[in-house]
Amino acid sequence: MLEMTYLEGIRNGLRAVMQDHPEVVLYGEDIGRFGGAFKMTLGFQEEFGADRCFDTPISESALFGSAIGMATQGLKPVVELQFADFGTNALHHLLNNAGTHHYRTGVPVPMTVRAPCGGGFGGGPFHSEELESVFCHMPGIKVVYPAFPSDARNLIYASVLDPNPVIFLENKYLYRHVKELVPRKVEPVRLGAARIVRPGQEAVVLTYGAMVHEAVRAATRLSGQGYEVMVVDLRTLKPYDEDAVIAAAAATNRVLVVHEGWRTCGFGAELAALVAERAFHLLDAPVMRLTAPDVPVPYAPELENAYRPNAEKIEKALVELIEY
Amino acid sequence: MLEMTYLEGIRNGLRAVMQDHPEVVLYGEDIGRFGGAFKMTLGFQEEFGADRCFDTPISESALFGSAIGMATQGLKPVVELQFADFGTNALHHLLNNAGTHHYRTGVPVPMTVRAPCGGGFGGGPFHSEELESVFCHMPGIKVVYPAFPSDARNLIYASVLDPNPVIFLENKYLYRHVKELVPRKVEPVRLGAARIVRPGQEAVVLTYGAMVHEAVRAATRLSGQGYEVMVVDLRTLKPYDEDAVIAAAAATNRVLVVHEGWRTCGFGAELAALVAERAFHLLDAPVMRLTAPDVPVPYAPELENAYRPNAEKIEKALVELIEY
Amino acid sequence: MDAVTRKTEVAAVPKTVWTGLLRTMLLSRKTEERLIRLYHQAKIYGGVYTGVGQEGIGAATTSASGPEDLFTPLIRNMTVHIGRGETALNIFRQWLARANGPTRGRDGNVHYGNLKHGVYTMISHLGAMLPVVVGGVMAKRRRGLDAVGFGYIGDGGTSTGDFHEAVNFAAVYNAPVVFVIENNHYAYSTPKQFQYKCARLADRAAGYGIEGYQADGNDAVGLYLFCRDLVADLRAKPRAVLLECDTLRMRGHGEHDDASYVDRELVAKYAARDPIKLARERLVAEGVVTAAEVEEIERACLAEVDAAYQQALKEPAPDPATLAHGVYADA
Amino acid sequence: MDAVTRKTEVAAVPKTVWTGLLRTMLLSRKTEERLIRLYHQAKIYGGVYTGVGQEGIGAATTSASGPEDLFTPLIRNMTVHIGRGETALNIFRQWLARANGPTRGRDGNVHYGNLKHGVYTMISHLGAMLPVVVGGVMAKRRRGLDAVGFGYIGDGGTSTGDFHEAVNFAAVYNAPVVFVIENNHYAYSTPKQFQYKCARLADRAAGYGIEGYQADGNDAVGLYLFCRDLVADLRAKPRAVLLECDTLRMRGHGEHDDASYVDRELVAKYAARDPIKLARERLVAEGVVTAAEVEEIERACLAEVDAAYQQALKEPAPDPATLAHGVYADA
Ligand SMILES: Cc1ncc(C[n+]2csc(CCOP(=O)(O)OP(=O)(O)O)c2C)c(N)n1
Ligand SMILES: Cc1ncc(C[n+]2csc(CCOP(=O)(O)OP(=O)(O)O)c2C)c(N)n1
Ligand SMILES: [Mg+2]
Ligand SMILES: [Mg+2]
Repeated sequence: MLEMTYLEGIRNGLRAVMQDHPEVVLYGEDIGRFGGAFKMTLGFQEEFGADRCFDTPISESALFGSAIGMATQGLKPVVELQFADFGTNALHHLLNNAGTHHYRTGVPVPMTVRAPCGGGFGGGPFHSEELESVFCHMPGIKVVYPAFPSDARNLIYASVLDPNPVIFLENKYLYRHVKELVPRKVEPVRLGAARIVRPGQEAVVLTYGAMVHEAVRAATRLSGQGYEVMVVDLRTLKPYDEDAVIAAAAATNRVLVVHEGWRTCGFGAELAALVAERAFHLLDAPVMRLTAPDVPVPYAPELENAYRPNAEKIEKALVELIEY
Repeated sequence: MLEMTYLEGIRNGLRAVMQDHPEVVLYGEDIGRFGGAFKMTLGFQEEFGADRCFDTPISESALFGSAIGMATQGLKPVVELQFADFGTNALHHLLNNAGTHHYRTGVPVPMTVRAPCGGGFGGGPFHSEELESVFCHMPGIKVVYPAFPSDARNLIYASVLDPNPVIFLENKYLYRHVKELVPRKVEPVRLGAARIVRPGQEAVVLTYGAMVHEAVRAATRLSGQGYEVMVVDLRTLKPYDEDAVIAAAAATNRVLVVHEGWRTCGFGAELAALVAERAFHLLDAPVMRLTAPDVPVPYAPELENAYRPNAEKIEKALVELIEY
Repeated sequence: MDAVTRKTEVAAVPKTVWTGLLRTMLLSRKTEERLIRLYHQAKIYGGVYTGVGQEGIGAATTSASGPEDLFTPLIRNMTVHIGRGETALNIFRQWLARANGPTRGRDGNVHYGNLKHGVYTMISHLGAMLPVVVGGVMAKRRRGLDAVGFGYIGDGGTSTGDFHEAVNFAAVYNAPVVFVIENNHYAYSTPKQFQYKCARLADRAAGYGIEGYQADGNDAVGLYLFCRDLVADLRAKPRAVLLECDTLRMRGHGEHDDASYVDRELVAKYAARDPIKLARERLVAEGVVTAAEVEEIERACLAEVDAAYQQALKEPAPDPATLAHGVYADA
Repeated sequence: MDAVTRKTEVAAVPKTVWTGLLRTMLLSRKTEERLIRLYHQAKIYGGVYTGVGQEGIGAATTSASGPEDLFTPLIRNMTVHIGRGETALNIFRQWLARANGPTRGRDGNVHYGNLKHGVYTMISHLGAMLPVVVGGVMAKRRRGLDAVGFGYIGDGGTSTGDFHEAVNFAAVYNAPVVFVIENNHYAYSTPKQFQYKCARLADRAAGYGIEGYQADGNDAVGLYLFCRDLVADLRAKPRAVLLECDTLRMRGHGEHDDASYVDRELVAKYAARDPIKLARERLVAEGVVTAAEVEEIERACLAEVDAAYQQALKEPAPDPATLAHGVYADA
């Protein structure tokens, strides 16, 4: 076992998939010699050559578009967005071309977009966005969002090899804030499987990304008060593990959905809608959503703390839900 | 009263707001002399001059970005997307700049983006998209989506004058398929108010755009079978009329959400989640969603008919809901 | 170096190149003429968009291409599909939205391709196919394949951010891609002076540090000779280039559009320089084909169109039960 | 016409222009030096990004501007803010995320502006502010106001689609906007040869049918003289132009970055040509200001920085209860 941060987990998985599969190439802004804004690919250019890990102009459209071209000609490109926020410059490639290509032509597009996202560190409105709901709305795209170093490692490996376009969301706050002992070798995983991070029967928190850790913290505190709360980490958001969601609702009868992105049309709405439709008869209380408000991500810590869900807010919501 | 199609309703409202407000300018691809791909602005360049209605290069980023510039310097720009689908080329301007500008700087951005959307006419995957959920996820943006000529007329007028960025969604199928007698003069309306299009107590269909008409058709048929179904037209999707949604749920205890866009993270998920949270105790059945599947909008009529919700499918879903 | 026609070289080219060039243009013209008729008989679902008058560009570029080359054609480029081996039958299957057509009815009209021929299936978003061909060529070359790319774009499409990013990207990596600008003077109804202010779009090249050429897009023979040499040069010394081809769209933007906004003098001028007419006259005059041979090709094209349409008509439409099949590729 | 320095003209310029130019650069430098210190003392939340070494460009362009002109500065452009009237106090309020700062703590660091000064608040997406200044200028001119726009962009930012669309858009409508390319040789860590292949970014101009100029961005005096004339010309004959200014970023991309990837010789070369040093020496040499006067300005700037920081420190942070206020403007 090796101790790894979340960032190291991803780096380790990326390096492994590059070692095992010569058709994997990485590119993006500053990822070559510099190793990227977060130093994810530090040393990769030396190890794999500038042919397989290289810097690009600041051209998100060209990044996405060229990846479609590469993925349909025998490579497995992995594109790094410096921040997920810059993905909105060129969504048309993902929505219209990458996501529809197999459906239209029968030719798969095995490309991966790595997108560092989320807030909690003073990134302000343009370096903290959570865009999973937008990505998940696109047919033909898979969306992966790990919360733990081991999952991050295994899921990046699987994402790069998946024959479909995958948006791999990386929570920047977790990069250096989470550590875990991880087996030496990448383990095979399938995209689309949720995981029960913590068992419990009073209620379930359905969540992903940084909020998994906040939910666990909240659940741990509530445990002291005699409430056992289940925490489910979705891990893959598209396609997501509907059965695990329903099973969790069935086991707890009370569902709280938590994410750090915006409320209206957020991914939490999808989860809540699914529960409301498929688990209606199982519920003892309304499905609650705890999300960021519909407000640009503010910079000042006073405001961002108010903006972002955290363990305290989750605990409060859970108490309300359990006592409903 | 004048008889107007949906398209004529919008045109009439646009012309009125241009006549009444010299600071309103229109621009977009082919909207000048040619009058636009759908002939919405036919005659406008003659009437208002090439200064106030003009053609642009094919540059969606420049369209959105320049509109932000104009809107903050005393004009009220109205930008036409030739098809809503091309909005994904430049969402960063709407999400990051237009939508956050007032929050960050205190300076409002009274711009309107007109976006013809929706399918049902063989437009295929790139000319039929429904992107309301993506737009509604963005803080600081308003999203309007009329279903009737009179609403279209009044709402475009109000949207152009609203001090916030408004995405005005126009359903292409309705352009020439819906007619209505409309008062001679534009009526003042406020954005954000839903409307009960048809009363009923067995169930409610929450919907908007083209699906309002399909829902009314379904409800009319069910009326013959003794079921009275309410149909609510949201009209504004962001911010939407939460109270009207809850009131409708309270009045009927059975809710069906319908839209022609994709299911996962669609706007219907938001409506269902709201109902599940705020009207849980009022419900006699699960909140159901009837939407397009998560599939690129197919071209062949055989496929698109299977893809797109319609009166028959709504009727079937309502029967299931009512008999739950 | 400018794309001037080089008379003496014509005879030195294998005859099959010229007959192929003529066939590509003629089969395209006959197919599109049939589609136009079908549109006006309300037998096509949705719109009809053709490349009538612009056939020379796709025909010349594909004639000059090699087996590993990649193409991103747009709505005026039926000759790219045909030049790379697409059959009239598959084209009618596409336009009639048949279950066994290139997109199986999932997309319509011009939105088809065939990667076995190196031809991508366009999305509508203008400019968006250009980085795709750049990436495709980069990938093939990394795999040791001698690929050159051809990315087609209209005068209007050059105003998109994607055009800029793709050309710059290719320039930086010396990806051998020919960005073929088909300057037909209009983007839908918008004349070129509302699209750009420079005199020649080829002048964009300098700003990317690449070569820019202007050519007569209606002179398919001259354009072929030019492209043949250019492509050989790109294989020897990989790099991106811009090639602006002058032409005119001889129909409306689509068949729903009467194009009454187009300058009539311009239409007359280009009608007199129809690419098929020009090539035919020149090749007959140079003695590489006879008039009778060309007529025979024309007859064969028409027969292929007839047969293809009749056959496609008989074939099944997609089964609604397959609506959601294959959104994802199986992992 | 090239942006050559024109010695004889210096004396003819009102002295207040030169003292203003010096003050703008000095106040910016002193403010940024303080911010750098604060960053390394962990007294700034988030990153610190400065324009140290690039002060000449914003100072010269704003000195040459008029009251109705519009600006979209980026992260290297503190001199644009100061040149247009922003106070050190407001700048520290912004960096300390105070409730009464320009963005009231809702955004941080370089993301501020003041439309009363004609200065837009940048978003991070590179290139995205350029169409904004184009639209702003078009609007003001429609309202009869004599506005010229200044859109700033880095060498890296020129690779964005937005750069292209904005320049082309302005060119087509003859919107009088100066696209100021601050070519500091690097985009974050990426050297310019991975950003573009042309020799001079000013060569992009031809492809837009506009004029392109190259200037020494570290020679603020020469750049002022050039811009003064250019701006006068744009007012007389409105049109878009490209102005590429050569310079070097003298710190890391941000203070977290040691910039060890930057060529040391380049750093030495530009260190010797520090814009403040050059302007100071030149203006003293030409006799328009005395060394003592410059020292006085410098002292005043430092005092302003001290006072501003102390004052901002005392001011309140935003109230969390206001988190959701003003997402929408009231209808
Ligand atoms: C990004 C984008 N915006 C708008 C459109 C709508 N549109 C389709 S064709 C067209 C005109 C294209 O003109 P041009 O590029 O000159 O090609 P041509 O039709 O003349 O061959 C427009 C505006 C589009 N397809 N893509
Ligand atoms: C569209 C976009 N992509 C990526 C980034 C991330 N990013 C921020 S600054 C920067 C480098 C900018 O380089 P340049 O334009 O040369 O400006 P400089 O920092 O040198 O002044 C990058 C890649 C961004 N801000 N916007
Ligand atoms: Mg054209
Ligand atoms: Mg730079």
